This record gives sequence, structure tokens and C-alpha cells, in this order.
Amino acid sequence: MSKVTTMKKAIAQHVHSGDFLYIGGYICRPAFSAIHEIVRQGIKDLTITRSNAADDFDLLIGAGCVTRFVSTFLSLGFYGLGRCFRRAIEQGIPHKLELEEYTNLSLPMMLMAGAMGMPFVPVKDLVGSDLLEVKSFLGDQKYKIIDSPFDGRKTVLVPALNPDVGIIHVQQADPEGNAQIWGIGGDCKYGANASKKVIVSCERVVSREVVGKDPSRTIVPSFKVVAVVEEPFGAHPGYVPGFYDVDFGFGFEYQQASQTEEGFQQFLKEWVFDQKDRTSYLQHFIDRFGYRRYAQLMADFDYSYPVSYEY
Amino acid sequence: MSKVTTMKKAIAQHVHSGDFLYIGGYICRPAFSAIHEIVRQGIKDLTITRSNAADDFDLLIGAGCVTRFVSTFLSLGFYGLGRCFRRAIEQGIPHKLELEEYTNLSLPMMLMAGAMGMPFVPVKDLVGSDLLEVKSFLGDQKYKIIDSPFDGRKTVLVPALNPDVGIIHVQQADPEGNAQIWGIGGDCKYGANASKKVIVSCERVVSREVVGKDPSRTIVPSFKVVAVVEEPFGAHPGYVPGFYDVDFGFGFEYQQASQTEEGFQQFLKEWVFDQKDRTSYLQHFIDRFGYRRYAQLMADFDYSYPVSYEY
Amino acid sequence: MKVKPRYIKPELMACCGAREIHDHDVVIVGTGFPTMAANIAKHTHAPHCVLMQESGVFDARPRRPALSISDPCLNPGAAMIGGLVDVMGMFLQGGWVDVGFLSGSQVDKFGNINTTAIGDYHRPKSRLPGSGGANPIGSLAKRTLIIALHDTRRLAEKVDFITTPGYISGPGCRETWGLPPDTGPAVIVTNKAVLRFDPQTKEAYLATFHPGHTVEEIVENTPWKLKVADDIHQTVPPTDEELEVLHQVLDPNGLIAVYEKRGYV
Amino acid sequence: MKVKPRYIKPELMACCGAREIHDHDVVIVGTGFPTMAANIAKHTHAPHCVLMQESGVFDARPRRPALSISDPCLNPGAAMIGGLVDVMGMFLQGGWVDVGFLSGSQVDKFGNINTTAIGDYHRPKSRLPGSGGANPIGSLAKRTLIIALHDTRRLAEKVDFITTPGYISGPGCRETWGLPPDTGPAVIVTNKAVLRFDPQTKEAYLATFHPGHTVEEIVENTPWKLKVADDIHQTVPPTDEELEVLHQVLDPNGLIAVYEKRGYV
Repeated sequence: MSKVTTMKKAIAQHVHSGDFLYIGGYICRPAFSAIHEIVRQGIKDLTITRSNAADDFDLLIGAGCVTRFVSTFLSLGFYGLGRCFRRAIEQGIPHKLELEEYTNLSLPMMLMAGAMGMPFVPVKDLVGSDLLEVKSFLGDQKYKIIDSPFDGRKTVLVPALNPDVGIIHVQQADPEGNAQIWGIGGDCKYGANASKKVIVSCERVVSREVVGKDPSRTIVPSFKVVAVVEEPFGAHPGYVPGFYDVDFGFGFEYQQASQTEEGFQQFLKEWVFDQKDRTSYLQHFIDRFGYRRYAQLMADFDYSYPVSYEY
Repeated sequence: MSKVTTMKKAIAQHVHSGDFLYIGGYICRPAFSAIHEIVRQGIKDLTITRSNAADDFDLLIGAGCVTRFVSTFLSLGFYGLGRCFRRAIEQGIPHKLELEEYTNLSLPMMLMAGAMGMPFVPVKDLVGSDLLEVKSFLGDQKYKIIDSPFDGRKTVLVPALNPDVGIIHVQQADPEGNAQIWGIGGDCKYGANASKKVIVSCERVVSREVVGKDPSRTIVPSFKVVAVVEEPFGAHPGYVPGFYDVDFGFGFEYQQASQTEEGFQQFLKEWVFDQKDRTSYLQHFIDRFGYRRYAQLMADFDYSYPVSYEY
Repeated sequence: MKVKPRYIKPELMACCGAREIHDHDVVIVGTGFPTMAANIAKHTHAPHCVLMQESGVFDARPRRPALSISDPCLNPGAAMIGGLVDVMGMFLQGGWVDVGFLSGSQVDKFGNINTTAIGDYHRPKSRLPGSGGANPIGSLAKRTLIIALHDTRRLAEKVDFITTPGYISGPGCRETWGLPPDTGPAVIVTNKAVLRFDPQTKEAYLATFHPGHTVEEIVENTPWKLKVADDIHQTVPPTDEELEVLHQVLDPNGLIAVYEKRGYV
Repeated sequence: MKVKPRYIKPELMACCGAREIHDHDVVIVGTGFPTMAANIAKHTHAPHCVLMQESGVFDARPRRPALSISDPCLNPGAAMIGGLVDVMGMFLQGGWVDVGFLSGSQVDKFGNINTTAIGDYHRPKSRLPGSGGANPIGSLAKRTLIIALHDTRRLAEKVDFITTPGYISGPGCRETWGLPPDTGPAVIVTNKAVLRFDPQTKEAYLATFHPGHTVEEIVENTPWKLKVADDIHQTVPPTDEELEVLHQVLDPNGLIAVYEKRGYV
């Protein structure tokens, strides 16, 4: 049963204001085209999560879609601090943003716990830091400290997370949603599997037979997936291993634009609201910067060695 | 720094009587040649663990190497119950075997917890069964039941396991020990990573460059590995995806032989003690059954599609 | 001259299992019967059901019948292969599995299953393999389908050892222990009958008797006072469609007959 | 005519970092300095040290300098690629990481690091990125190497917010909180000096001053009463071997100079 659809339909049908979303990718495979569509559809009051966030989450926050963020980190990396993120927290622009802050150990573990049906998970970090002192919308449920019933040692437990929707961008998926990746994974496998339903955005839709040639690459099984969207260059300006490189130039454009609220709004108009979908976004990219720059992003190719699963 | 050595040296140097061993593989990639070497070296008083055990663990138990077994299951599958296992428990032959019994959910989670430095892990199974009623060498440390500090619900916690040595058989590894698999994983990734040191047995040693062509297949990093042994057909009579099929005929031989203590001892003599290493074992196999049968075990080959990690 | 029967008992039992599977169900299977049952369902009324094996395999495409949950034939062509933690943790404990198949050396009236030891645990008359995946499947799958031989030794008032909890000692027990809501045994398919569980008492009762068997015979061969459904009737024999799938697609060589040798007659 | 200096300050600092790495160390790095430092070590006295990035990469073979921990160049040729749970969970929390590099907008005398907010947390003067991997690295790596700018704004008596614990509020604190034994900050490498931690008081003291700086200047630019080592001496300048590796192998285009613009002079 094919679940292939457009991003517009996938978001309209499965993402609602007030939802709790996991959105995968950090520089590697960010689900940018899904994020643009969420902004375009004016979805509001979202709670979002991922370990390590960058320009994609900064944009979603600046666009006013987010009220709560289960976070560890947000920056534009090489280009410094996330400006929309700062404006939201420092000045409440476009509105207040509530943060529940964890770390790149504890948050991935919470997603893993969510994926595995564990109610909570013990972690060894957080202690002795002020991250234990600040609690936001999770309140007393942010963490618990117990004396381990095994050895009496003080142990921090953090709760499992189960987002309403997980959105990931992957290299390839079959029409039913079996999704495959290779290269840097971040917390994408557990974030998606912790979610009650998954939207898979991919560089290419492949046949079930292609998936079956290398089933160890699959990170999400079809039965969790509600929509499959073929969205080439869907992670731009992030990258996808084997497909295209990071677009540092575009990252700089974003950083410059987002320095001011006006600049950010102009960026949103140009790259999100004035584009009806990913195709027109790419058309506009080529119109604006030239095909040469687009082509230069294309990845080189180097073969991995084939293996066999036969007996 | 190459860690390539012989199985004889790897076992002599890193496995000692009284150790707690994780040994990977269940029909798929059992570390049979390592097990034969452990028996040959007369190592005793081992505690062993793995979820799902078969003829390999039955043989190790029958040979008198094992006093404790953190277990979920042991059977010869298609060929019925494990006879050495039964004799040990029912009659104390060759000696008493202590079992600490879990399940194929809780034990893999305990190994995962061990691998991830978690002191314990909550599981949703075990409750309501007599598996909670019987405790053996772990005593009160077998599990704990707490009221979840998050929602007050009764929650079972099982302890992390950290074996002294993990022994796995994989498709390929580089000389420093970066170990790669594809196909059915069992609890091999977590079992190995939970262990304080890892012995990697493999079908082929490949260059570091080959590993780097597809780094997502690696399950154990070099710094955990103390020895790499190239041991083709090392999982026989189990199978290795892409290399060779299960040897059902040999499985039947084992089942028939192990019906009686005498038969089992004769089997040990023929296939373990009279063979000095895996090469002589295979030589004997061919002498005994003919090259044709050996060749028939060889796997077919079907290409996976190459992917690229380039940018 | 012997006339080849239209179907054999293991085929009927597989069909009984198949009929318990709904379209879109996520099913965890072992080998043999369960796989056959799930595949009959997939080829008839439940084309969108999907299968997994606890060893780490989802949606395998075996070209020969798998003889274990780690059989080589489960690798090529599967949709996803990971490990035990993926299937037992991420899928089963994660709450995604609708149907699990189990069998046991002893099954009692509350659907508790023993695969650990016959007799006293510490001095067993016969030591069995242990839980493996059975305990978590019986604990966490929404519906557990149990396959058993129907005699007073295999069925029991109370199993010697609860490896896998059914309804434990009756109504409310699963809830008290904190097992997930709306889980538990749905049916015991035996070689003589289909037993279901009374929603009030959680005790297995006789729902249908297989062709060739009688209510009296079944009651006699059941070691607890077996209640009989008000609408007791004969098990519907394999339909033409089910048999066609069995004989032409799934098992053209009739390998399922091996179960006859194990007593499923 | 300007004479090209033998080395620039960021290069000296990278060498200071490199010298803290022992052979066979397992090192978790971010970008820039730490990677450079670890690679200098690998090419000189610690050929068997291995590097990982928290995003899921072990032993990458980048052909260009990585600009983030998820940089595309970290993929091709790495020895192992998984996700955050593999590196932060299985390797770091598992207890396998010897050395972690951290930097911060504020670092205090006990080696606590602030990357969360300047000013009041709830009404920050400046909101920073947050912990990311810093807190677990500082909590769990055996030795944390801290890189900081040396002035009275970046160094502090007490950070505004402890994102990453150093010795918290002094001796015994890490133990009280249950952090693993034998972990904690080993050194603060600044653009003026190398500070180490007193084993008794857990307070950072001046161990060596970089060429061109004086003890007085350094004490003046440190916001706590900086103790000075009995054997205080000048930081050993980059050796010929270190410079050769830096200039010919690791950074032929001198990209490390970017740190000069960030104040590392």
C-alpha cells in the first residue's frame, strides 16, 4: 500500500497545531522541506525536540510555529548563535519560547527510551550542573533522582519521550515507508521510532526490492510510517551523504538575514511563503544563484563494496 | 597496530577460568571456533551469557567449562532440546549448572544497558511469571521492583551486565578490530560493547580502507578489541550471511551424538580435542564428509547496491 | 485405495490461526505454524498484515520455510534487519505488536504457558528450553494466539511453572502486575478445538470443535472443568481460498505434515 | 618588511592541547582546536590515540577541516558511524573516553563551564547555545581539556550558570554528586597561559605562561586570586616536529588563523 504523497498533503494531514514533533537531522539530513511546509501552513503552538538544533529549528522558532522546545543546543555552528532563538528567549519575539533543557547524552537516551517502550532511563550526566536547577514545562517530571535499589547510589532518571509525529529526511525509502540511511545518524533512528507516527521525506523513493537488497540499512519499518514524500534536495542547505554537500553560502545568507527581524521576515517570504513547494524552491534557487552553484553542491560518488545476504 | 593473532593465542591470553563471557551468535554467526578453543584449553568455571543459545552453548556446558549461565533459552531448535544442558540441570552431569533466567527482551536490554553505562534498565516483561520467583546466583540483584518516581507505577528494573570478555564472530574486521556485520544481529552489538574487552573472530580480515567504505556496518570500534582472528567457516555448523549456509546435517550429527554422555565425549574428541585448530577441523570435515558437502554449504552471492558516503 | 484428504489437521489449525489475524496487524512469529498462519491471512483476508521475527527481522521474504527465527532464508530481501533489541524492544515493548504466536509444553486454563520445566523447577523431571521470546510476547503483544496439543498432559489446570503469563490466576491479575492494558491470550488453537477466554472469568472455554471431534471427547481431554460456549459449533473447515493458498503458494511440498508426526492429528 | 612568525598563538594552544593526550587515548573532539590538537598528538607522541565526534563518528578520515561535528567530510572513510546514542551512550557513558575537549563563554576557577546563558537564566543578557555534548563530556570523560580566552569576562570566579560541571564548588563535590571517579577538568589552555587544577583545592592555578606574557599580566587578567605554581615557567613553544606536522600535514593553508580573529592572540 503506497504511502507516497506530497509534502503539502503529508503535513496538512498529519501535523496539527499543538502537536509534539520530533524533527530529525543536524546539518546531516535536516528535514528542511518539511519545516518550510509547516511554516507555510501556519501551524502553531508546536513542541519540538531534537538533540543539536541548527538553522532549521531557528527558522521554525522565528516563524512563530513553536512555543515549547525540548532542547540540548541550538546554534548556526560556524556562523555563530541562532538569532531567532535568541530573540525568542531574550525578547519574546515573535513570542515567548519555553525551553526544557537536557544534553546530547540525556535527550538521545530519552528518545531511545521512548522508542523502546521504557518509561524512563537512567543517565550519568546532568548531576552537579545547573541543568538540574532549571525546570520548565515538564516541571517535576523533568527528571527524578533515586537511590538505586541495586547499590544505593544516587541515580538520575529522565523520562521517555513519545512525540506525536516524527519527521525525518533519509536517503531512500520504499513506497510503504521502510526508510534507509547511511552516514551520520544523530538521534534520528530513535527519534523517529519514539514517535506515534512517522513522516518520511527522502531523496529517492526506491522499490521494496531495493530495500531488501540491504535490509540492515533500514531504521524505520513501514508500519510506523504514515506518509512518504520524495523530496530531492529536501535537506538543503544541509547535506545528505552520497547526494549533496552543505551549502555554506546559503547558511551565510540565512545568518545575515536572520540578524534582524525584518531580514528574517524577508527571508521567509522569499524562500518559504513565495514558494509553493520544494520544486519551486529549487527553481528559485537556480534563478537566483545560477545552475552552476546548484550543480556544485552535488556530491561526488565513491562506491561502497557490495555485500551479500544470501545463503 | 594490528591485533591479528591465532585463536589459540587469543583465548590463551584473554580468557581465563572463572571469567564472565558474552559469546555472540544464534545459528547466525555463532563463535564456534572460539568455543572449541575454549574447550580445548580446558578453561573452567565460566559464567556465560547470550539471549537464545543453541548447540554452541550446549557443547560448552557438556564439556564442563560452564558453572553459571545468565540465560533465556537453550535448544537445538529443529532438533529439539539441548541434551548436555538437560543433563547438567537434571542430573548434574558433568557438574551442576546454575541458571539465572531472563527473557529475550530483558536480557538484551541488560546487555544494552551494560554497553551504554546504564546501571540498570526498566523492562515491561517478567511480571506475573515465575521467572520473578526463581533467583539463583544473582540473588536479590536479579531484579528490583520500584514504584516509578514519575507516575507511581510498579516498574521492574534489571541490572546492566558487563562481561569480562565478549567474543563475536563477524563477517569482516580490519586488523585493529573494527568489526562489521550485516544480516540478523541477535544481541551481538550490545553484548560485545557491554564487555570489558572483545575478541573478534571473522570470516575475513579486510583493510581499514575497506571498513571505511561503509562505516555504518561497524558494530564494535577498534579500541574495545584485544584480538582479531581470521577464521573462515568459524561459525560452522551455524551460518554467516553471504558466506555459508547452516549445516543441518552436522546439527543432526551433534544431536545424535549428544543424546548420550559417551556419544558427546566421542564427538568432543573427534571435532575438538583431536583438532588443533580451525584449519584441521575443516580438513577433518572434508576428509569425513567429502569436499562436495563442504562446497554445498557455500553461499550464493547476490549484490547489495553500492552507496556513497561522499559529499 | 486411500483417498487423499482435502486437508490435514495442521492445515486446519493454521487456518484457525490465520482467521485471528486482522488486516494491518503487526505479527511476531516463530517458525512453522505461526508463519504459515500469518501467511495464509496475508494471502486471504489480511493482505496488509506484516510479520517479524524476534531475532531482528521485519518483513522477510524467505524462499524456503524458515526452520528457526534466525534461519538464513530470513535475511535476503527482508525490509529491515536489526537485532533483538530492535524487535523485542523497539517494536514489541514499544507497543506496536498486535499478534504474537506461542506454543508450550504446558498451557493452563488461564492461558499461562510453561516452557521452562516440567515438575519442580529446582529438580525438574524435564528441563525445557526456557522463555526465549515467549514471556515478553505473551506479556506485551495485544493478542496472543496459543497453539497446543489437546490432552490432559499438555493442557493443565495450572502449569508447573509460569514462563509466560496468560491471565495468571484470573481476572484483574495482569492489571495488578502492571501488564499493558488490552493485552493477553485471545485463543488456544488445539488439534481438537478452538478455545477462547471468557471476558469475565478469563478462563478458557470451548468455542468450536474441529470436524471429527465431539464436545464430549474434548471436555474429557481437558483437565479443567471446560465450559462450553452457548453457540458451540463446528470449526469452519479450511475454505477453498485458504487451501489454494496453502497448497499452491505457501507449502506446495506439504511440509506442514511434519506436525502430524508431532501429534497434531 | 613583516617577518612571518614561527608560529601563531592558536598553534601554540593546539600544541598545549596535544601534549595532554597520551598514546592510546580515546578522544572526543568537536571542531577546530580540539581536532587540531588531537591530530598533532597523533602525528607526534601519541600515534595510537583515536578520535570520535559525538554525532556518531569514530576515527574519521576527513580530507578537509570539519566545520561541525556533523560535517560531511566526516563520513567517507570513518571506521564506524552510528548516532548520538552510540558515541555519547556506548562510548562516553560506557566509560571508554579518556579525553574530552571543551570550550565555553565562561569558565570558572573550578573548571565549571557556561554555554547556556550570560546573566540571569530566566532573563538572559545573552542566550548561548546550551549544553549540547558539553555536559556529558565534562561529566564523564576521564580528563577534560578546556580552551578559553583569558580575560576577566571569560574567566570567572563563578560562572553565571553551570552548564558543564568542573569541580563544581570544590573538593569532594563531583564525588558527592556521584560523577564517576577519576574524571574532571585536567587543564585550562588559554591564549596567555596553561592553568592546572590543584589536587587538594581543585582550584585552577597558573602552571605555565605562554611566551610574550608575564605572570603579572596573567594574574591581573584572572578574576580570582590566581595561585602560581612553585615551578612556574614558560610554556614550551611548539617544537620543530609539532610545527612540521601542523604546517605540512594538518593545516597547510593556515586555516587555524581564524582563531586569531576570535581573540586568540
